[in-house]
Amino acid sequence: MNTARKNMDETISRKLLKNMLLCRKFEENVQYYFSLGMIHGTCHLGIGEEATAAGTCGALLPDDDMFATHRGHNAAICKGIDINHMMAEIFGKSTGVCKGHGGSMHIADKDVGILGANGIVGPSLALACGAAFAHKRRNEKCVALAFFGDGATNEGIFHESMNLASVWGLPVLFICTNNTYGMSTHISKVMKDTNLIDRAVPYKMKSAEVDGNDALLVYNTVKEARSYAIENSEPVFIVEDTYRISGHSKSDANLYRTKEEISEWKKKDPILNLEKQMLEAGLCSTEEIRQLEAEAADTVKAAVAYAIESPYPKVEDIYEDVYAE
Amino acid sequence: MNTARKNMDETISRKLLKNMLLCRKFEENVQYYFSLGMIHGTCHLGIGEEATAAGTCGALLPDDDMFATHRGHNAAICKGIDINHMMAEIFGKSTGVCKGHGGSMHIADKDVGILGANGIVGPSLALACGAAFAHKRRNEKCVALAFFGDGATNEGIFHESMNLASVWGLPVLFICTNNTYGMSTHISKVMKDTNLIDRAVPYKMKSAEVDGNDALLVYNTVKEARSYAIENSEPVFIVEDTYRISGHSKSDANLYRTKEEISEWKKKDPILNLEKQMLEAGLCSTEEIRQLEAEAADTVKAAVAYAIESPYPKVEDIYEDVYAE
Amino acid sequence: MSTQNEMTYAQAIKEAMCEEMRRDENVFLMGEDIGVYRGAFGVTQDMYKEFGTERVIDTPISEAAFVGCGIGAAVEGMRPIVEIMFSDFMSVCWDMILNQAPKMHFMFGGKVSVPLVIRTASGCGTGAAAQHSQSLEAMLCHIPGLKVVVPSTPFDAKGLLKSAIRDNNPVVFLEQKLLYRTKGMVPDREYLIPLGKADTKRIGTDCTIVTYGRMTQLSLKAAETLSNEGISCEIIDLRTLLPLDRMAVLESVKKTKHLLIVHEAVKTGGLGGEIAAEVAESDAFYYLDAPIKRLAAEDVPVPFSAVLEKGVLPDEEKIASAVREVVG
Amino acid sequence: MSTQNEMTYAQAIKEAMCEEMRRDENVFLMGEDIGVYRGAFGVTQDMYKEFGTERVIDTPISEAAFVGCGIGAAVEGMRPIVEIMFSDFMSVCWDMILNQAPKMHFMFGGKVSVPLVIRTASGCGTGAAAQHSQSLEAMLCHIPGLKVVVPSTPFDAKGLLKSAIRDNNPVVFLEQKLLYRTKGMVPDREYLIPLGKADTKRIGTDCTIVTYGRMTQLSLKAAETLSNEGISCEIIDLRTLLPLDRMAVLESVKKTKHLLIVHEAVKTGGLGGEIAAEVAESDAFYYLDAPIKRLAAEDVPVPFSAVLEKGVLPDEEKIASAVREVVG
Ligand SMILES: Cc1ncc(C[n+]2csc(CCOP(=O)(O)OP(=O)(O)O)c2C)c(N)n1
Ligand SMILES: Cc1ncc(C[n+]2csc(CCOP(=O)(O)OP(=O)(O)O)c2C)c(N)n1
Ligand SMILES: [Mg+2]
Ligand SMILES: [Mg+2]
Repeated sequence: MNTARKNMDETISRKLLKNMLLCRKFEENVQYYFSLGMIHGTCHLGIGEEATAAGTCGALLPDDDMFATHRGHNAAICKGIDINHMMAEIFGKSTGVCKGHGGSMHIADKDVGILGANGIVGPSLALACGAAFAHKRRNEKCVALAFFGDGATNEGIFHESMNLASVWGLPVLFICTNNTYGMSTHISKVMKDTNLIDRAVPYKMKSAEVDGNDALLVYNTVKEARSYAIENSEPVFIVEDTYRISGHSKSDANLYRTKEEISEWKKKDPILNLEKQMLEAGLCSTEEIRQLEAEAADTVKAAVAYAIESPYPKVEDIYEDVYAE
Repeated sequence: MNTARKNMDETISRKLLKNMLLCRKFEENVQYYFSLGMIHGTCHLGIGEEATAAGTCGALLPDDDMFATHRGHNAAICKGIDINHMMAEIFGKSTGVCKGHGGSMHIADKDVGILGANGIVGPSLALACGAAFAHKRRNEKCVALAFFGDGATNEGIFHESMNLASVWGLPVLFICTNNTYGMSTHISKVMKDTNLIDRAVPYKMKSAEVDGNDALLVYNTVKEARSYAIENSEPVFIVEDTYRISGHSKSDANLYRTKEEISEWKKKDPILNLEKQMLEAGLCSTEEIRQLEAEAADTVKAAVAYAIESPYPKVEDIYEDVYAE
Repeated sequence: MSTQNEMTYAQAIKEAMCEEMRRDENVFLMGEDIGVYRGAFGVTQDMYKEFGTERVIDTPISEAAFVGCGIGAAVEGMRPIVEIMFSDFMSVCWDMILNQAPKMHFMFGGKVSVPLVIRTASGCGTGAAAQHSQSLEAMLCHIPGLKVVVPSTPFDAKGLLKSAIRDNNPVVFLEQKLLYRTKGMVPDREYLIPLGKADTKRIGTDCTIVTYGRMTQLSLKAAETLSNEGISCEIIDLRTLLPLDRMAVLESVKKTKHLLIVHEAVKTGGLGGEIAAEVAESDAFYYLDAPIKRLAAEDVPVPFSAVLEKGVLPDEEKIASAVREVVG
Repeated sequence: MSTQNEMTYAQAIKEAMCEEMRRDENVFLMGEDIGVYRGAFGVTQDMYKEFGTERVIDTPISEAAFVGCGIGAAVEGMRPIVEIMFSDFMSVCWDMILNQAPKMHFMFGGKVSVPLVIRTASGCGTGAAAQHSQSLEAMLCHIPGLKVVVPSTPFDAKGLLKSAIRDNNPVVFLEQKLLYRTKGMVPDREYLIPLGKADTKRIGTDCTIVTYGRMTQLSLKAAETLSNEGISCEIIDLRTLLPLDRMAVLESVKKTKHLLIVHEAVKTGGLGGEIAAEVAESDAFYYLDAPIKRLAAEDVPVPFSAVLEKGVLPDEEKIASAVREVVG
């Protein structure tokens, strides 16, 4: 771990930082426009969890498939989605990546290996097994990756998918974003053994647990797991420990946790974390960081403008995408 | 284990033997009348697995609840069902325990704590959680017990129920009848870690594995587990290793296993096993055993006669039991 | 003299639960984030304070296990109310709803009963897209052994839920998301509304509108508009969808000779078919002066974008024009 | 000149799969005990010998995972055929069938498609009782994005399954247990039957019977009996239930002026309602000389006892008397 920091790669760390800044700005804007009533529906923000997305997706190649959760903005951004079209989607516009059909909870773009965020807790694991199955069958050197939360590990589909991937030797990366809450429910209320990594035991699956607020560490862990999965044609289970600073969704009044807990975690902000590491390693200056922040803000501003200017989809076209040709 | 044998209790071992003989005779008769076309549908026999039913249910008290699987005849018999009415059920008669509505796969009798065999692989675990929840809430000193097979441990509901019972501290006995096959599929084809007991690890659940062809051993293990579950208000997971001599069901052509494998296991017949133990311990004579066998045969013969003589249910009454009052 | 209180649909549901929990200690509540979080729609606010976390129980995200647990507890004599956060998530515990709860009483020859209520939030209009907006009642109504209830007002919600809790069968109670914040008068005194009885929410002579849930409210508004045009609508709010109050529908149709069915679920395979068939099969058929009409959501997954979502759903205006078409 | 072979419904299904697997290496088969066991109904006999266990794959008993795996593989360009042993077990993977497979193409703006076939054995009459005998097609037909097929002959089974495998959408292919061993002629040459087209299995003038699956065969027999009585039945075999071939139904009804709908699923909430509604909503309504009639299973869980099971199901005689009632 410390070696990872010592040998900090400038290109990588810069990429991770850029992506995290983009995530943060993106979600802050979504939150803002949501509060103005300009965004419809609900949305699940991952503020505070950016390192899990940036580190994890940063270690993937374009041909790798990624399946995200309801809290999937960050993962999509870090897997390389066009953020103009993603913002347009969240605004419900016809230029959205999903033509306005999906919204915040269903961001997908097959062209960059984003096979969809999911409104249902759990299925991402099974879907990733299938994508990995196809890769394996075609001898493609890539993986399928499934994000899911700590809460999701209590669903039956978690167990079935872990078992299937292990017994069939599917190159899947199972990434558990452990923010210790499923909505308001703390992990200790819903499992006796909160050591999530134990959940890989019955499947004899390789596993690892990392500080999910350390983007580089996440990156290195996932990169290694990716190689392992491809070389051995085997799944890997990774627990990334992090914290959700934002509320669960719009219905969250934060009644289940203390302000202190939130501020404690704010101190461990993954963006500040990486910035500090980069500064210490002399990989960038405070000025450069301000510069990167400004760029991220500009990019997102442009995306918002694009989204706002885009037209709404037309009801007359609604039947076009119900069935494929 | 050896102590169990040394201190063999005469009453207990006699009860277990009687029950196993009853099971065997019962199922042989079902098989026979099925082959004559006098029994409709399909049925799943547990010939060779009698010790798991006798030992397990033998350790329960009348107020304990038992949830069985598709292969549930033996469990029902050993939990104390009236075999006349059970046989009548299998013959589809109005005098059947379920009035002919359920048949072989849905034997139930609440009066003796049999809360139903299940045609679906898996749900017994969750239903047992609920019954145990009720017992716990009412401070009743009893358990709920769920039978399920090795194959069933791959279903999501296995995981969800194990988790729920462990985190809520429900006095459930989870009994995995491990006959190493789910229909034709050997356990090694469907899980990487065939050591089923490992499946209790992520739930920090107390567990045990026993020779499921040794009725007394099963009995003692379950008895101890029962006390533990009640005293600690905790579930216990028990793997009972055994073998299904009979085919899976009528559609089974036994193409997936060798005759040799079957004969190897026939040598470990749980009934012969216990008889030998009892003879060695001087708890009974060969004559007495013949006597018990004859009694079992007579009892089953009477049940068949009762079933055959009983009238069929009437279609006109079919709506009576769709809804409860 | 009995007094009335104004309260929301959500409050009425909560009151029903609280009253029944006070009355019968076998009643308890299980579901995801129903304690301190108050449930995703705030329905169970503060209930854990009165009844404790032993009777208002936050569950793991394991719908199949906790619904199954509810069934097992019901079989053992308790009266669980299980909340499934969104009705779309019935999909992950469908076996419990299709194969377990509703079949036990019958399969086991009447000896076992399953007094279980499954409460769940149904319907669209909240911009939650295809996996959080469905109206799945038609699937439930195809399951003998189950009862299915959809209230359209706070008054109905309270009276129906109390009956559902006392019923000895599994009841799926579909709450209408967009009605949670709507208000209505609810009596102080205890009352029950029997399951299986429709309610005529408006008496009229020219066209029968058979509907339920939120669409009842929209139909009532449309009926006002239409009455200014001289068209008098009778509105039958089914309230219980299974068992269906066939007679209420047939009698109204015989009177008005015209039938519009309105629901929020997609049209194909929806409950509208069942209702139309009941009429087309009966002697009410001879009274019909025009073809029956169904107004329902377009046959597409619920789209996210507000314009699309609104576009695929029935609304007041579409109801009014559908009536005009039927009577025209 | 093309020749014909006599084969069973099960063999025809197998042939369809084998031909498509030879033609397209992306096609593969997954399910429980479909290899050496041959499947619970013997359909996949010996397929693993030709295609190997890499393409005829025995799965763990984890329907949700392997159906989900099929969806994921389909999204990645393969064409999985997934077998669910009994259609009742769709309940344990219902989320995949309701919320995942059919919604992805739409939710993701058309960029992703799911060329997946789910084959499953449906229907009763085998004495397998309430959890192994259901006909659940109506639930599936309420899911936009899905296609639903039920063949009634070996010829149809083969041609429809081949089309289903080539279709770029999720298709649920409901095989009729009691037809597996029935025989029919199947051409040697390759052929496809388009999804979405009904087939008139018998031409007649007095009464239209709209049906599908096994009930088509019983209806044909009933029609013979009735023709001796001078009643001429037209039999529309829907073949594809979603999308429904509305026009075929309406045209026939306009001609015969009488409609009987027959299905094996329980009546309430069944597809009969949808068909009746389509007619009662259309101009065919004006042609009807009598109320529509639905003949379906009684609204009870499928009972075990042979007398009860037979008693609750439609049969040849019940179909004949239902027709007499409609035309009488
Ligand atoms: C099957 C299902 N059950 C419940 C929900 C409602 N729900 C959405 S997110 C969520 C919490 C998920 O917790 P976790 O998996 O830890 O992910 P996190 O939200 O913390 O990122 C719940 C209960 C759902 N979407 N799907
Ligand atoms: C959900 C579900 N999937 C599949 C089946 C079909 N089926 C019935 S028994 C069985 C094998 C079960 O194996 P196991 O759990 O080991 O029990 P055993 O039959 O060996 O006693 C299968 C696949 C079913 N009944 N339910
Ligand atoms: Mg979480
Ligand atoms: Mg087994």
